[in-house]
Amino acid sequence: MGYEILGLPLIYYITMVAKTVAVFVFVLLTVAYATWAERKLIGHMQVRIGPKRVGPYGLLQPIADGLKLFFKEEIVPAQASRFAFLIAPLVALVPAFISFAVIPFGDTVTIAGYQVPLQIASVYDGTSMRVLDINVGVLYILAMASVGVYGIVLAGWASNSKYSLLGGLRSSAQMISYELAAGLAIILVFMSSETLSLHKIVAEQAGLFGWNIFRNPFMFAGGIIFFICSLAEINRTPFDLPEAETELVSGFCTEYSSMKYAMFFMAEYANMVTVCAVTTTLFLGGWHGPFPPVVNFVAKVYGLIFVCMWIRATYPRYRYDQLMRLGWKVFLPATLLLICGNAVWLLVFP
Amino acid sequence: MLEYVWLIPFFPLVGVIINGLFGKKIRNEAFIGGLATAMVASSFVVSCGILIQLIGMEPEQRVFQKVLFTWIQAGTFKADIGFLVDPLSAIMIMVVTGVGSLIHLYSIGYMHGEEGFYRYFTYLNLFTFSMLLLVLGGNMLLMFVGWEGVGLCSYLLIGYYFHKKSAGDAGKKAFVMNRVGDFGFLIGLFTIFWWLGTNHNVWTINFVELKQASELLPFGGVVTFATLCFFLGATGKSAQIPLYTWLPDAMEGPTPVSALIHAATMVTAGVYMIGRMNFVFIKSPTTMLVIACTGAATALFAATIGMAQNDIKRVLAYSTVSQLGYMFLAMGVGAFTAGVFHLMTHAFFKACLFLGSGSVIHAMHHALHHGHLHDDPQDMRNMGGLRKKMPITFVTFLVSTIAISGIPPFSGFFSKDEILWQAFSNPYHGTANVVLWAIGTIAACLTAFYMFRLVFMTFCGECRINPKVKDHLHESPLVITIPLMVLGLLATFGGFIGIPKLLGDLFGGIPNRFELWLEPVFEKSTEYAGQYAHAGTHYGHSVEGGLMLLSVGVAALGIGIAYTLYIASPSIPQRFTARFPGLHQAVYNKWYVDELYDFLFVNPCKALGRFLWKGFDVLVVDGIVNGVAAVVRGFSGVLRYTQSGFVHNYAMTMALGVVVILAFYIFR
Amino acid sequence: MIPLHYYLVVSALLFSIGTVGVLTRRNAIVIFMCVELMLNAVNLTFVAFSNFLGSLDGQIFVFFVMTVAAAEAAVGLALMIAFFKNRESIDVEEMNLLKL
Amino acid sequence: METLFFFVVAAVAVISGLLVITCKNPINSALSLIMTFFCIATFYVMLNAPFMAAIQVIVYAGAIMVLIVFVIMLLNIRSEAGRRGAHTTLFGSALGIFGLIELLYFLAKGGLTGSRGGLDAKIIEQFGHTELIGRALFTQFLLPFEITSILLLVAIIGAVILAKKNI
Repeated sequence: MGYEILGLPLIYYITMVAKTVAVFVFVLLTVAYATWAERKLIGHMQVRIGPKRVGPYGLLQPIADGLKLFFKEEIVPAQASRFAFLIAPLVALVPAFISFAVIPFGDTVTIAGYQVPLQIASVYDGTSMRVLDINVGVLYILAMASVGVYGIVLAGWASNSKYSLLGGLRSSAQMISYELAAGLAIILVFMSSETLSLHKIVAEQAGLFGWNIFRNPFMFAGGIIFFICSLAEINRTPFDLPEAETELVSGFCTEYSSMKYAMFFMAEYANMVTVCAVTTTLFLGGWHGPFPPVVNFVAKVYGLIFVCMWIRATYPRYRYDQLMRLGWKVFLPATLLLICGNAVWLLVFP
Repeated sequence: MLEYVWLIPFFPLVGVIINGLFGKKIRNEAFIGGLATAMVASSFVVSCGILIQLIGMEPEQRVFQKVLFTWIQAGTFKADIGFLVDPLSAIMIMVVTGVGSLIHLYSIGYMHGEEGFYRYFTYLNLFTFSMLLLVLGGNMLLMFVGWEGVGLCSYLLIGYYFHKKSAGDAGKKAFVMNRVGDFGFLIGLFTIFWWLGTNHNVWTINFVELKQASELLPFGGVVTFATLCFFLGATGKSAQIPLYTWLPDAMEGPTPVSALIHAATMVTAGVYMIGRMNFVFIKSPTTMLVIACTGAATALFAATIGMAQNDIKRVLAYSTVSQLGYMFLAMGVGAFTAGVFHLMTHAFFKACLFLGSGSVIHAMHHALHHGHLHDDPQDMRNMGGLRKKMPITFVTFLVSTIAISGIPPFSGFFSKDEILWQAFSNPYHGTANVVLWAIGTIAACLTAFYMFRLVFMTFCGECRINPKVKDHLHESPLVITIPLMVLGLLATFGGFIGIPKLLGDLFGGIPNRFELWLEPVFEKSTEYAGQYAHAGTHYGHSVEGGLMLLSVGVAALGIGIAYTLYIASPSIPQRFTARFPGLHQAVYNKWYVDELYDFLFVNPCKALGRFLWKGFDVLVVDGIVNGVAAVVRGFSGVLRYTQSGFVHNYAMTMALGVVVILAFYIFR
Repeated sequence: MIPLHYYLVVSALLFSIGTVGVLTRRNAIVIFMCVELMLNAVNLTFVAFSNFLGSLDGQIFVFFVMTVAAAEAAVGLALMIAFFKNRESIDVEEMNLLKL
Repeated sequence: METLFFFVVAAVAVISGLLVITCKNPINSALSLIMTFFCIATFYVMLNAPFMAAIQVIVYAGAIMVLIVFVIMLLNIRSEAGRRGAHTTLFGSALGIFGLIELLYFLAKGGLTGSRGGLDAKIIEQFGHTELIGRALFTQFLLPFEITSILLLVAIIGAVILAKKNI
């Protein structure tokens, strides 16, 4: 392992590629089986059985769905803006995946004498004995989240259909609105941990009561608000207005079919996984827990995904004006108050 | 207590702010008047505290400066907002706040129901503030601010009934006359500052520093010029020849204003100023002589006019001018203490007289108003016999009249006699002394005459008011009579703090406390005076005693004549008037001085103004301005075609401009 | 290490492109976007200089430029919506109320 | 390697910048502009300014451009009715190109210097870029920072007033 390329050891490149592939596979699998799990779970919650015919317990159902979609006809509406129409699904999918570049799955592991951090965009600095990741990690996640909206907006506009356009408009308004509250909730985390590096944020949360959400009442409320806002930002139920079937047929993706539709679908679930991962990282102590770090992390993420599905099975959809009111008149002032409260708390109990 | 000297002007300022800003909304007369009075009374309390503390100190240490902050600093020029407390200003603040609070109290009753009640009290408080600034100011510039402030308030209060043309005119007259004097004051200030600065590198306007620097000033020369300029300022403010004509007209203002501003306080500012700057004035014998002559001339001149006036307030106004003449006479003969002493006693009895006349006018006005008559309530020919109707007013008025006439042991006697004695015996003016003394004595006789004429016409004899309303005449309310009584008491006994040495020795060696008190203020002038005063004749006690008796006798003579003419045989004045109509007309019309001024100054100024308006302003200035506008309009009429109204054209032009400018920077 | 001039050339190119856009396009929103492009070109210069001179001041300036741009976007777009409501168009050729 | 990367990004930036002004469809212009912004963000990262890069994406790409796209969609503007007159286009382009030549000449003359501060990549690595910016903003530039908040407030109020039904 003595080879060096551009001043960095070869192992650096190997582990980098390995980490990327591993995370990508993990997310893809999670997305695929999240669809299955959701159908099964909601089925049981509604006293049905859910998919069961393809494979044992319907386990091969996601693969069958994917194949079906793959072989369907590609339709591009005649009046659509071709370029935007084609690029939209990609724009929706990519940000959801690349957010994972900065999320730490665990602390370092030793491979062939090298300390390798379990986070894609980071290295272990041997001289200062610490993990170096990009020190604006949280901002990076916010940036990716804010870019994610383009996919939906473009899809809505490019389809040249009233339903799509309305869906796209709603979506962008909704995402901008909730991004604010979510961003403000993240500020709570900054205030406590005084860094923007995700690795450091997680490293600080050792122990159950070290989790950010259990630090003080304001952080607790902030964590919950952040999770709800994130749900709204990724258009999960009960905030799935852009694709409200009863009003807008299928919203922004009405005109889409085949793989492009599948990509939107994947983007939606990938976004869910991302959001759960971010929430885990920021508020639920990341890899800390009783099991090996990666297991802890994955368990927490899956737990949150379960909560998402549970919410979907339980709550009805919001009306549009209610949604906007909730965002602007409840969450925004609430987070501002929480920030003030948290500041006072930090002053009193440093 | 001395540290809190800033509170003294501060309280009235608070009153100004509250009444001035919110008075119109408050409307409650009791609150507005009460607040204003309370503010001045608070200043009075603080002043008392300061006086007591000063008395407790060693005479040499009775100078205290309190600097609040630096006001102006430019090069070598520095002016602080700072106050100076010494025996002189202590007396002044006592007079101003003491008499001031009494008059505020009186005004509550007198101004009851007037429109603009709050305005009146705002002005009155503003006046008190400015006056206190004037007397407490630690440097000439701050004093000048107060000096201007009182002038402004005087203008505002004279023009209080601004809907009356005569009141507005009187206000303007007072203001313009004062401005002439202020001009002199400023020139004097600049001269002293500049001369000391350039010749001795002492750049200061602070009184205490000036006093130390006064060693450097020469006798005569530039000092004569500067002091004459200062004296011009004093004549304007204190109504001396030639700038006295505004004061009688100032009687258009409400009577308490006349009492406070045009009798007791503001008009004495000139006297105070000379007293404050005594160490400069004494260095110019010429100026001293001018001051003495002006004072004496004014005393006599105003007294003659006062003899023939029928308006009760005008008589008092000329009396004030005359008495101020006395004060200047005292200043001019180097008897600063006597001048300030007369200032104080005059404040007491003249305020009392004015307030008494106000009380009479108030009663007359009410009575005439009741009968829907339009007779002049201020004309003494309509009065008479008020003694029985208004006993308190009568008694206080009589007491004050005796005081002003100089009958012992009332206060006026001590101060006036001191002035006359000093005029006779001072070592500065040589043979002029006798003339000054003689004029003063004649004026004293006339004073006694016209004052008792006033009393007799108003309070004695038959009641000449329209019989229909006779029964509506009655004494004024307590809020008016209380100040009268207090001032009456002061007028009676106020003189005892300055008993002349001669009399003091007679009664077992009572010292002249007033003179001792002021001694440190005037120590420098005594020192300088010794350097040029000739030994003079030294007069014995017998001469002093004789002159004292003579002045009392002259006063008694005046009273006697008045009694003869207006009580015993009232027909004599008519016959006299018929015999010498020209003389009477001349005196009645104030020797035609106003007409002379109109002819000499006012009309030429008006003509010049009219020429500048019609000839210069309308033709030249307006022509230039309108011409420029017309040219610009012509050009813009052409240029407007470049304005297409399209945004992109503007953007294009802007970009073109940027490119050209960049090109210029690169290829130059 | 990339020389400062490279960045400055890119910035100059972007700035000129923005200028041309502002001058030649008719759609107010596109003009608006071109103005944003010009602002970004300047921002790039700031950051480049900031890095090469080793001082944060340039980046602080960029921060303020971004703030102004955000405010401008809010007000400018609101203006365009208001204009569109009245004229059914956002063509700058139609914006001639200033005309004589 | 780094230089090659720079040229690729720069080429993308300039090409998408050109697309902004040449695309008929405003949405395509907007997309190209977003691309340019990403390129500039990349430059920021290369210039040791990760915080600037992040807020470049958040503010420009995530907020301003979303607003613009939103408005384009709201007003449903498909494409421009017609170009400007040929001479306008010609004149505008000529102006732009001439300005560019001037700028490049200016750069070619060289002599661009300034007083150097003590900041370098190591310090940024050690303290964190965000922390440095934050420290500067809240100490040296506190007043301008507070004033920008007022500016934003004014902008919000202005936007709300303008967006009302009747103005």
